Amino acid sequence: MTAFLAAIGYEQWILHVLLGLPLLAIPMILIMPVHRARWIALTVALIELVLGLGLWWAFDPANPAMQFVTDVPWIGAFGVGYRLGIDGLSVMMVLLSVITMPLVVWSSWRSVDTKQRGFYALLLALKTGMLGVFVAMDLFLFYVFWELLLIPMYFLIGSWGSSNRLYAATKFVIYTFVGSLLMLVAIVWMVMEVGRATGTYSFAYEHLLAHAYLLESSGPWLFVAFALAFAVKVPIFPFHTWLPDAHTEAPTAGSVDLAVILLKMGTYGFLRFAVPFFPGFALSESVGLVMAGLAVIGIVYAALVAMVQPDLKRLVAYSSVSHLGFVILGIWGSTVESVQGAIMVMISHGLSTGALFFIIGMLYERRHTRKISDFGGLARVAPLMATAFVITAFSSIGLPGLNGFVGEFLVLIGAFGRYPWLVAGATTVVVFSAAYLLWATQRVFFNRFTNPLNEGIGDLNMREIAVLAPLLLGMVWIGLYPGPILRRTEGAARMYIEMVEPYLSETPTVGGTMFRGGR
Amino acid sequence: MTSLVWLTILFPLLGAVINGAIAIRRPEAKGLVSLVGVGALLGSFAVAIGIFLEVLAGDGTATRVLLWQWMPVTERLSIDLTLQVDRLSTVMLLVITGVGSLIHLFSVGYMKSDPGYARYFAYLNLFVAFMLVLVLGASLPVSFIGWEGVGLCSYLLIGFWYEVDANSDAGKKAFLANRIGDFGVLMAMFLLWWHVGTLDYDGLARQAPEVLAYAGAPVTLIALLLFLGCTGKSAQIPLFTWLPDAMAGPTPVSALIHAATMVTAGVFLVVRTGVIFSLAPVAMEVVAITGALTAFFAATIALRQNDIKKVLAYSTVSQLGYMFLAVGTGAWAAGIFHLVTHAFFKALLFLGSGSVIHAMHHAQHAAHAHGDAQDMRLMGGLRRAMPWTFVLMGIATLAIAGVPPLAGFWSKDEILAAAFVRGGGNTIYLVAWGLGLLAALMTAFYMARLMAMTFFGRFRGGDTLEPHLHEAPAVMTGPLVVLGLLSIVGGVLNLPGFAGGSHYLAHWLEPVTDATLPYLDRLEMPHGMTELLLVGGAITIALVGLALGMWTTLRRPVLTPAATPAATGLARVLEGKYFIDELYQKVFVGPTVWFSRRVLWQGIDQFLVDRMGVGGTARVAKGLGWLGSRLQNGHVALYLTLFVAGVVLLMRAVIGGAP
Amino acid sequence: MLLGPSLALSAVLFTLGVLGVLVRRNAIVVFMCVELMLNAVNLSFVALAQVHGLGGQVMVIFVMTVAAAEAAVGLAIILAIFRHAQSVDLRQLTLLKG
Amino acid sequence: MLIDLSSPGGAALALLPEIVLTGWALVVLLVASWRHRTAADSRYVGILSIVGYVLAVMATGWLAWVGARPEGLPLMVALDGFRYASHTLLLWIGGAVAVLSWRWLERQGIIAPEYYVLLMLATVGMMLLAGAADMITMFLGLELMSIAVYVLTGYDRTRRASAEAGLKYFLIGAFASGFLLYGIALLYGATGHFNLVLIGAQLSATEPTLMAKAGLGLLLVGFAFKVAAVPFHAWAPDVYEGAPTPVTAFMAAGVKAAAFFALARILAEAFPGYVELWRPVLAVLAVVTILVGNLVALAQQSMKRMLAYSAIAHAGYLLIALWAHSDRGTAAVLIYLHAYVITTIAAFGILASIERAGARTVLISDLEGLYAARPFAAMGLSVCMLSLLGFPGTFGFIGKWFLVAAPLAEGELLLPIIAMIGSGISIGYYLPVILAMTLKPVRTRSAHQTIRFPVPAKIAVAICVLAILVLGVWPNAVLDFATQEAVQLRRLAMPILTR
Repeated sequence: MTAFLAAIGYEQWILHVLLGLPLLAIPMILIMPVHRARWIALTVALIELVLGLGLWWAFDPANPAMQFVTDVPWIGAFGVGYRLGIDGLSVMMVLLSVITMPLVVWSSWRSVDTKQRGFYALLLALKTGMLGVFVAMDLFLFYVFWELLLIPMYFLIGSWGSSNRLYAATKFVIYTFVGSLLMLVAIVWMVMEVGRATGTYSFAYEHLLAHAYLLESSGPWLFVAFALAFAVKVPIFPFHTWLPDAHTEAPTAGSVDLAVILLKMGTYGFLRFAVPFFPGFALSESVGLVMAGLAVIGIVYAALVAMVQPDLKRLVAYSSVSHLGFVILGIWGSTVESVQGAIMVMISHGLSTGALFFIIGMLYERRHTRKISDFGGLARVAPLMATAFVITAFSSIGLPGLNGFVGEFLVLIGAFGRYPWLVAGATTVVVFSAAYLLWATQRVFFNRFTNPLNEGIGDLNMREIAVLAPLLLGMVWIGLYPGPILRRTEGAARMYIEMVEPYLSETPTVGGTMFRGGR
Repeated sequence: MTSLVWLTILFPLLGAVINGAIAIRRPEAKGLVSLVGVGALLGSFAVAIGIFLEVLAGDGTATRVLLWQWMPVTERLSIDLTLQVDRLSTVMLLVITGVGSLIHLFSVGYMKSDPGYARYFAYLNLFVAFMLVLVLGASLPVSFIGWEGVGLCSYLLIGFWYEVDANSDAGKKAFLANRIGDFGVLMAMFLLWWHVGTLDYDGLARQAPEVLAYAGAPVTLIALLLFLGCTGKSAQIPLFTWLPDAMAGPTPVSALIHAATMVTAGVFLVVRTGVIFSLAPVAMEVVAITGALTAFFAATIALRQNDIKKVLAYSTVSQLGYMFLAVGTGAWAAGIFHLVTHAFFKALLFLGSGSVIHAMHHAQHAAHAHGDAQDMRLMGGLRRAMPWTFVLMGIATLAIAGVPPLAGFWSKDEILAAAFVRGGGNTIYLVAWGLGLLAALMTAFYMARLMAMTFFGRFRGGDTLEPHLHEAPAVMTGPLVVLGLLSIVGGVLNLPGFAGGSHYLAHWLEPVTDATLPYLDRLEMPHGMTELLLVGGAITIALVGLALGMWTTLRRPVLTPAATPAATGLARVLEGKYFIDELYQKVFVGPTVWFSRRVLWQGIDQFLVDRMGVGGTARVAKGLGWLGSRLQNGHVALYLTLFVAGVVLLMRAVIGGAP
Repeated sequence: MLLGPSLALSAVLFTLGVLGVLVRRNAIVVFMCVELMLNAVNLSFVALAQVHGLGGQVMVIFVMTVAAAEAAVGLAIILAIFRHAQSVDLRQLTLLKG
Repeated sequence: MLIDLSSPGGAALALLPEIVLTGWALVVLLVASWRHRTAADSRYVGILSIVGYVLAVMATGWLAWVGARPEGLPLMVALDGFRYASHTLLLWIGGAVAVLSWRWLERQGIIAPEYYVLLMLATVGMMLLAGAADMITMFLGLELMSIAVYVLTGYDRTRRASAEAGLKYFLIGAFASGFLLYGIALLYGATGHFNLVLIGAQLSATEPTLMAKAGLGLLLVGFAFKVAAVPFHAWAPDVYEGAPTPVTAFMAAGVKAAAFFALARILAEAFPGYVELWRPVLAVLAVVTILVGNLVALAQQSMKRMLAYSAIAHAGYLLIALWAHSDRGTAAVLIYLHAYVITTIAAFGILASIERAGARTVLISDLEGLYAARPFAAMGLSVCMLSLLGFPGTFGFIGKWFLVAAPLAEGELLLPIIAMIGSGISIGYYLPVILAMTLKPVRTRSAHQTIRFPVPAKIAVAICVLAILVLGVWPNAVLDFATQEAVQLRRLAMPILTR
């Protein structure tokens, strides 16, 4: 496989094709008859999937540096380039998005019956934006993709969402936009500072990273500027309140894309930019404590709030907040294990939460309600759906053997050395996460069959099975055999730790020196 | 054979997958389901016997079978899916596959008419697979897969009849209680890894003593956290309340999961990580006293229960307490011994009660009557209709009550003796011994009461039902007979010296348990007079308890539920199970939900962050804009005034500013 | 010659013009005050031209021209508004606001 | 090509674009004076006027092409890339507004072809203002522009609002001119020069005097008024609302651009030595303007008023670029102005097409459901809103980056942050417009049925919108051009200043 990919020059064109193909398809969708729209979208998604999967083999796990690098001048006057590249972190995110795409299109097959052209065109635009964020190796380019994403998402929520969609869409855009404004200032400032010192004004990631030490003095506010943008996106408590609304009101496709990819952009940003650029400040004792503390608060808080949600989607949205707290905790845990765990959580949260949203979407399609109290005892009429939901729920709960556990375990064990008490706090969530998901599962799929309206709910059809099956398989696969993924992300995690290591205060070592009382 | 140990897991796993597929596609294919379900277990059992023979021939060193690398994260944290076959896991392997096979067989009859037959066997097979992972895992994380997996299956099986809200509730409760325990296990793993640098049982046993100071705070903390996990899984104080509720599941499930295997996982874990515990004497005391207290309190509750399965459930909790008392004294083998014998007689009791319930249920069904098929007050005199069940349950009752020479006597006696010996130097153990003794008395009492209410006297379920009462089919009684035999002779595994034995099991397990020896005083079992006194006392207590139980129950007619007056005083407390459930509900669950909804969600999220924070900012901005807009009132004079004011300020700034 | 006093006078006249604009409410009067301001500046130019040469005087010619044009346009506009409002009181011109 | 500006021929050559446009304006005036009765006449004159802009652009292009440079000091008018750049933009604005007005006037019942003549003369004024190297020229240009725009504002005499807007603009404008003129007088008094470069040389060489300082202050007042910086902004919303919509576009785009060009030139050439004096003033003006403009815009319901306040806010942003006082800042002014102007023209163009004759001003809520009825108009307006917001993918975003970069390169942080806060507030009023158009259902069946979009206006708007998008992705040409021209502004003056 690797040889074949090398023979066809895969690494020279793949990223461009992945980015460009959806954009090229948009005019097609707009020109062709309406009923072709979803077919075009699906075709593009499948092509992207097939092409994208090659990354799995073409990517060299042994090489921790950026791979598939492209550097073409774009706005020369400003030092902006069309610079792409991927490492172990981005390759996983790219794979996740190419895998999600066909599922998203397929899940919308019937549920979207109005303005189909626009819907699928926006989905494709969203696709390019998402991929762009993860492969951009130029801060200008990154910012462009980062913001551009808002538009398709805005219209997806605002146009195909449920009743309160306008409010949710507006909230989503305003939060994210306002959050990332300071980042723009920070990026330009960095370029200017570095440019003044080195004579090269460039937005290239590598260039800025190599000279980030020049920014020591302005590190604090620069970090805050970046962190604010990413914190809103993740979202970290207390910047999270847009998420439940956006998730709840968005159409299934939107919710899934939001959960699987968009939220990861925030954590990706921390791993790629905010911390490596300003490790001295970001990983200082007090800031670390604040970030890890917020992460843990978010983990527990969101789990508790999720427990009392009357709306299924809202519940899952809060569970996302909770899960992404683990990623933040993992990043600030600052060990290879915890960072690996953070990446794992990013991946597995995508699978589990994506699947949950798909299933809720299928329910919604059938009953046009997401209220938990409208359901009950569905396992009798829809056993397959119940099975899928239960498996997914347990994967989300973090049952070992399924995907959720691997990431959470690694994050917690890795971060424990630095923040034992915070990790203890975060670990309590094993109870709460089980509480909210099992309670919801019970009230939807188990218990007495109370609502006769639910009698007509059919079980999953073949299309829906096809949407869920890859995700469920992925859950089991990652749960039992995450090695191949861990090996691919290890380089990135190791590199990251090497980068920030000099700034870490007194790294605890495994084996005995951790607490007084050990020998 | 040993290297094929993964087959024991694979068979039930495949069984689960196949049965699961059948459950979805053709749930009515019950024959196939039985074949797959029971066959998988029998296959496992066969492999297990093969392994056992090999281990028997071996010298006691553990064999590790690497399946694949599970989490190869870094050099220092690389967790492999490795199975470990040693004498301890072999014992467990045999019990699980053996008793499991019997219970699967029994289920074929018991669940015959249930529409969820295939689903049931899928779950049950899955459970066995996970249970085997638990006991065979060579490291804490691998065991943890099984540990949580059995919790999952327990959840699914308790809520098997999910359309009854209470059943779903019970399943959820079980899982949550387990998760509270799992918090402990997870934390213990974190601490262990950071201190010792490994999570392998082997590595822990070797390296933990080098790193962790004897009786130091870390090791005590780790041991206590591990034990927290055990209290969850094995239904000990304070996390025992889920087990009685778990009886909502089908009775064979109660027998397999909530009596014979899963709930004993905690005991197994303590033995597995014995080195850690032996390094932490305080933790050992906590384990022992918790076990003793649980044994005692659960027994008191069992005294006043009328639901046949509830009695057995509390009895299980109580017996598990004994096991923890055993391992808490460092009598590892005694704990495992009791685990094994308990698996025999408690499974028998549950299956027997299942047989009774089955009969009651069918009778009610045949007579078109409705009633509680599990309420002993509606039973009575069943020995006539169900002689086999009666005899076998009688054997089990004697066994659990501790009447020699049945299995339960030997194991329980061993535990009490160990506690007594430790009690010589440590009052806590003496108290534990006393509690254990009292619990033994009560055990005999409530078991006699159970037998009396169920099988003696006259039938109280109504005349219409009586003719329809029948003994269970052979597929159900067959396993009962086997278990009955095992309950009788199970004691030979570990006969003490005075009975002509040589503590065979204890010696056999020494390769596993000896690692703890340097940190634990050797248990010098009493000999001679003391031993005889202890044994005699135990026998007396058992007999007195049995007699008392029989007598008090049969002394006057048992009242039917309708005729039973409301209990008062202590009886009410016992009947209400000390109101622990209500207490937890009021103190933990209710406030948490209230806090989450009112304070966190509506208070912080919706009000503080959204309405005041974000909305407030927006409103302030809009308000300022509105003010500015009002100021723009259309009057040129105002505009000019603003202008001139601007001029004045600007000129002041320019002229006053330093160039 | 008399540069200081001329400039001072110019400043005073300019200020008077500003004050007039501020206090008067009749559009035509306000406009006349603006003209006063312009002419005050013209005085400055003329005075300064003594020192700096012809430029100032040239400027004055231009300003006068511009003022004339402005007056023409301004009066036309005021006329237009008078047709609508039957008044040239600035206090009544508040259709546009907010 | 070196041009001797002291000779009449040279001066005429240097002023070629202005002369061409003025001459053509006179021709058009002649034509208009004899054909001004029917709508057809009006259209005819309109087409004719557009020819004038084209000719003037050609003249400007010729000057740029031959690389006209002054022999020695630039007298009266500057001969540098900055002037050509500003001329092109201003002529372009004039032409675009003429196109937008075409047929629109008739629809509003305004049949008076002199409108186009005024537009051309105002454009000449703007060009003089932007290209002036001399205070006299500058004042004349300013007044020419202002007087013409006063008339244009009140052009729709039948509407009281238009007349009122005209009067308000006229009174306050004339008042502001007084200050500006006084400033010129004081500077003249302090230095003895009208020429910007000479003033600059003089001021750099001597200690600051009270007179010079006061002159600078009053000059700033005058320009702050023209660019509608707070607190000299109060006229803008009223006037923008009352004026005929194409004229509003002309004011928002052209007048503001011309004033900024002139201000940039003055600050760069005449006051480099006083940078410590005017920087804080500009900073405060910028902050106040950004905050007030954006906040008050939040409270607006009328599109025109909202855009007026948004225009105020944008003036604030531009002041930040001027504050930087660097080549980068000047380039940022050029780029941002280009982005802003193109967007403003397009937005008002679309808005004009939506307006109905004699109806009240268009409210944001009137736009509800526009996408369903007129998808392209709605998309175009959405792109405009995003560009004004500074959203990636639009030219406005490129402008915003440059704008932020200029002060940051000087080590200034607060101003860019304020600008970003302003931008954050502004999403609160730009987004609802998009929301109303695309996501809200149409209110009544009859809504959006009266939209009239003449083909030329359509083309102009389409070009603008496409330009916004294309330049948002590939701005290199404009950026290179702007950077190059911006550098010239200072480079030509430098040798004289340092003499």
